Amino acid sequence: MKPDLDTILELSEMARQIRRDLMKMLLISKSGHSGGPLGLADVFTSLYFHILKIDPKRPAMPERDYFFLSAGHLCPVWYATLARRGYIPIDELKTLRKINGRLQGHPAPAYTHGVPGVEIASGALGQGLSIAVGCAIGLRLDKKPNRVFCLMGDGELDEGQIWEAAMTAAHHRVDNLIGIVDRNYCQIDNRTDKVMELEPLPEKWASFGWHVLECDGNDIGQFISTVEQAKALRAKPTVIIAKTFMGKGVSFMEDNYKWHGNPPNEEQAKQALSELAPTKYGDFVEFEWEKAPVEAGVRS
Amino acid sequence: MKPDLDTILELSEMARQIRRDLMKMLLISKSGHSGGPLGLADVFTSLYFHILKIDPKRPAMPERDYFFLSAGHLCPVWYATLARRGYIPIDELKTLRKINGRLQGHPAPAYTHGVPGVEIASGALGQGLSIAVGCAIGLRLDKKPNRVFCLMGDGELDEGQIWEAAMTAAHHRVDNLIGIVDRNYCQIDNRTDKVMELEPLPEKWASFGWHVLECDGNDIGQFISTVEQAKALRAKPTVIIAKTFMGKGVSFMEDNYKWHGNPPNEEQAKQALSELAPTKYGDFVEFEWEKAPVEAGVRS
Amino acid sequence: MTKLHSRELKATRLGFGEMLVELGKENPDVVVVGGDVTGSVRTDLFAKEFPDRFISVGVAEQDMMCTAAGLAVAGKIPFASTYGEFATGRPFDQVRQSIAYSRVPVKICASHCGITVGPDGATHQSLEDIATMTTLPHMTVATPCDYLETRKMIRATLTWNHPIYIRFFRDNTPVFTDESTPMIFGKANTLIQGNDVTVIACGLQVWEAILAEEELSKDGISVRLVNMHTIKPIDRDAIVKAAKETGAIVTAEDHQRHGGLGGAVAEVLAETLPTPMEFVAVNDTFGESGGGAELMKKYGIAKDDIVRAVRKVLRRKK
Amino acid sequence: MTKLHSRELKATRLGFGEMLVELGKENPDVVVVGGDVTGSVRTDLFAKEFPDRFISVGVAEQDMMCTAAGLAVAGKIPFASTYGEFATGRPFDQVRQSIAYSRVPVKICASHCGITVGPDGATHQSLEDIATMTTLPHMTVATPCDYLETRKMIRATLTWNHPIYIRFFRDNTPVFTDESTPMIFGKANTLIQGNDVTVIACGLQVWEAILAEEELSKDGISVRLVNMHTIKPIDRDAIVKAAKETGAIVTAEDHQRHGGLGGAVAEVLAETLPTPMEFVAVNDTFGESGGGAELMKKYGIAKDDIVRAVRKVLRRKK
Ligand SMILES: Cc1ncc(C[n+]2csc(CCOP(=O)(O)OP(=O)(O)O)c2C)c(N)n1
Ligand SMILES: Cc1ncc(C[n+]2csc(CCOP(=O)(O)OP(=O)(O)O)c2C)c(N)n1
Ligand SMILES: [Mg+2]
Ligand SMILES: [Mg+2]
Repeated sequence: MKPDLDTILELSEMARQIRRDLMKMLLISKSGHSGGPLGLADVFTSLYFHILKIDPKRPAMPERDYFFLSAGHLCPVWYATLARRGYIPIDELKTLRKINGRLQGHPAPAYTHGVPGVEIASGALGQGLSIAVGCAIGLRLDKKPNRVFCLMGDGELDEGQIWEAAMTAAHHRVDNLIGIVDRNYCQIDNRTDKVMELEPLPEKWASFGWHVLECDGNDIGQFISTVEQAKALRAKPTVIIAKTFMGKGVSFMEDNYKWHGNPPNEEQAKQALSELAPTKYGDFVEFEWEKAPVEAGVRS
Repeated sequence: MKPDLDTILELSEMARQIRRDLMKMLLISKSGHSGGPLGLADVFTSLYFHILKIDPKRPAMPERDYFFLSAGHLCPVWYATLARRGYIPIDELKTLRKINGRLQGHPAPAYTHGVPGVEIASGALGQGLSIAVGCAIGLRLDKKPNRVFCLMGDGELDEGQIWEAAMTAAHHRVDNLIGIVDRNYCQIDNRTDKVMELEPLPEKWASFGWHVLECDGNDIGQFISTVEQAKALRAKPTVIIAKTFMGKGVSFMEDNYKWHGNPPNEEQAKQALSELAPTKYGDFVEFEWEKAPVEAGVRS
Repeated sequence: MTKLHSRELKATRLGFGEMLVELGKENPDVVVVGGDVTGSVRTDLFAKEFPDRFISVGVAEQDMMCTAAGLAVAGKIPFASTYGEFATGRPFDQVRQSIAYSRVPVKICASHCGITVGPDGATHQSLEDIATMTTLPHMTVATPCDYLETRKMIRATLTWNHPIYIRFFRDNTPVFTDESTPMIFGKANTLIQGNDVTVIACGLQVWEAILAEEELSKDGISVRLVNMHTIKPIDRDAIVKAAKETGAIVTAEDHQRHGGLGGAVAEVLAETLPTPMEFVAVNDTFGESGGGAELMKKYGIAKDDIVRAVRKVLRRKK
Repeated sequence: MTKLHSRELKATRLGFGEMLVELGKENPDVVVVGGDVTGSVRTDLFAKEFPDRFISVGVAEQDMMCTAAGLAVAGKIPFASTYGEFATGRPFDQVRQSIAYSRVPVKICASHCGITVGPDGATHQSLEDIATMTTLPHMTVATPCDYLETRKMIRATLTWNHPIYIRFFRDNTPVFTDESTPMIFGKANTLIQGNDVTVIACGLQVWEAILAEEELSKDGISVRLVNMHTIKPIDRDAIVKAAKETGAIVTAEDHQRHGGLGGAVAEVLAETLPTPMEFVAVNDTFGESGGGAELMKKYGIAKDDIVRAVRKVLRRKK
């Protein structure tokens, strides 16, 4: 059930635009995470432009799929996606991490001081899966068909609360829930096997009572078809271990944990944008240095 | 490397005495846990009278093995064992949970208001394994040969912190540590599979990077030889899943989760003691109703 | 004042458990998250009546708080209940982020609070929970003085659309309020009028204060008694009025001295009307095993301690 | 008073990281437990120098605190370090039971405290940690005012055989104390003498208070400035003396209003010498993303707020 090539190409272009947006947002904010968000552009594009049942005009639509970002620091890619999908003005991306803005450094819901599409705050790692499980149980109690998605970082799996939630989900046979692990093998201090070995990761999830699927999280077609597969599984919750590259799309950031938490400086942003070809969607801002160089003599 | 029959018989008698002590302590205190402690009398006897390298006269002996009771509510069996082993006066068992006493409802170390042999407080579940891992790493840094043991409840494994510690131990290849899980399939509210399913439990530990051994925790010979086996394992920490029966030795308490947290009343204690034959060690207290009935006519 | 005698002994936690069942019958969205201490906190009653709406998360308090938050996101009305320390300390960051900061109206209901939980000892004696919960923005913090007030509070949570922490107790204790005693969050109840000194108490110390007033009144000391059932938002007006009219304040609580009810009152007075105060509270120490009543005495939060504190503050009063 | 100018900008967290390396060289038992924020809290310096004595536990703060406690049981001298909320809130129950109650002298050292951590926003702005840690018996709670004081504090922990929490900050901030300024836990430093009013500040608000004093002195207001670097045990004598001699108190801190430094001072005064106070603190609200300096202003804990508070309390002073 891989989507057709046109769809994939269309989504890829959007993912590239989101990557461009990320570089610009982070250059403006001078603070925030580059690596994880770049790595997840394909996953977010797939979710928000293809998989999730949502309506940007009615973020609280009762029939919506619920999406929880447990690893809140990844929010720049969420904001860019929400903007591109119409939840918030594209122009607002300029306000990332700025005072009096809504694009908090870690996401907050609209009914506090955050943005529509965010159901609850995150940032302190490890809490999202429990929330997703609670939400999924609540929906099931009401016999609602909505699905719940929860995205976690791999480093985040060091938090014991994730495993508490994993047990709870399996115990209650929560099968309207799909967990996604951003398996980029990187966290802040180093690669995950240096900071805290997670392998054998599929076995961990399986022994905690989950269906386990693996896929390339930077391959939109594969990711989408894996989610389709997950939707068909019953009786247990399902986790998709989505292998991504931190910093995907920007050569000097790729697979490098040192880009976990830093924004590019101007030079780096230029380099990054030169590697991410412009798209039909257009950027949300044009910097001075992007303006076409005025050719000599044309000046009137 | 099963101990010889004489040793096992000797230890069994001590375990029975400890069970008798438990019933009397709890009858006096009118508060405290019967089920788990009864189930663990064989494990504690094996540890303190055969396995652990300790000296009751020098509880802080530098060469000692370190024992941590993560599930602090099980402490009545620890107190009875410490008393029988000479750490504290046997008579002190009367003071369980009494004000101004040292036998706190959940264990505290001697340097606060608790008893010798207790290295650190427990009671809030889930913390002990992390402590044991820290201790084991500390000992290894000093190139000391001491071993570290940590006893956990099975219900306690619901706490995510246990899995944080499990990961940390495996990551650091802590192989001077032996974890013991009291697998009695009971916790407070119900049997473990009703409150929170733990199976497949061996697979959980294995996937978290541990050697896994299983044994009958109410069979002293088997438990001791399993610990011997564990001691020989290298490169990873080892967990022993010791299957016990809650309330072991007292028919009406056996395998019944309702005895997790209650003391026997007088009638129940009488029944229990009638099922646990007196031993050569003698009880720490004789109740009025135990005194031999005065035969008619003998009264002078 | 004739009302303030003890009609019977009944546990606050029972008031919680029973009211939960009533609310469960009235509103199908009420759900309860349990952490393997169901019988103790009396959510067993709800679990029995509504097994499908009782969600067991095992011994996992972090998961408990966030599961409750998730249930609220899905439109449910979640109550999360365990012992005081495990409802507030163990999952502090979860309560902070997923409930308080997110403004998710989870009802955190904790039993076995205070030193009176007794024989379980210090690890189970929640003496810091008022401090930790009141420091969180958006949280309401309340503690009932008896079984009946507990019932009213639990009912009131249903329409209180804020994160809330309710702190109650294990033991059977005097029931001395009646059906007509008001219980409005944030509005202190003056139980006894008086002019010489005001005792501001909460939880089980309200009853101790009633006993203290009885004794002091025999010496002609006119004690005002305020039941400060809501510690956050605290009733500033009642505090300032009491300070103005009686000129001396004693606070009484089953909690650490720092950051609890006494601290909250001291903060209000310091910036409005500095007034001599004495604090009846656990004096920066952990508890120990023992009987609830004997611990109250040993740790200085019983009737006699209130009497002593009143006499002391009166000597300081200008 | 000439000393109190800013000689350079340097981060308190750097003082921590550098001193850890010094201590590590002096004492082979010093070990550090890290939770995947090593570069931020500057334990990277120690980790580089002593890789074997740096123990990574991953992103697992509960495990971190208990691992540190276990290391102490084995005779090591453990420092556990992460961000403020994750060092105090996330593992509150672990700090309570395995460190405070057990009296295990773990040194909990947190960076990125307060609202000044800035752009990360509310989830990362630890504004409740003074309240939560001071309510715990046996804990020492201290917060340095600059890079140099941090160094002294960290060194002093080595012989301080109690559980201790030290709270420091992300930003580069003025260094204005010097090598000779004393730092003894529990002993407040009076940085400026004065008679009209006392500002009791801690952490980064000490510098804000220095700026405030400069401004106020121009109006002939004689401000005493006390650096209350240790909030627990608090220097009661310094507080009472200040109240007696200046008759009005302003407290200033990068923390919630309830349960922090202000609360501790209010509690002392209420039972000794009731005195008008004003609280410069975050007013029971979560923070948001923004620059450290602009957030200090927006949330009312900057120089101007101290100036305003001083003027206000002087009007209230009799
Ligand atoms: C409870 C908690 N502890 C620590 C942090 C600091 N922190 C933010 S992101 C992160 C690393 C997470 O790694 P991963 O989930 O793999 O994210 P990635 O680096 O891949 O973006 C850490 C430790 C936090 N946000 N929350
Ligand atoms: C953090 C924490 N949460 C809850 C409790 C209450 N509690 C004490 S024992 C127990 C059940 C533990 O089950 P298990 O470890 O299997 O012990 P057993 O019932 O077999 O003795 C619970 C929930 C606690 N002590 N600590
Ligand atoms: Mg990662
Ligand atoms: Mg069990």
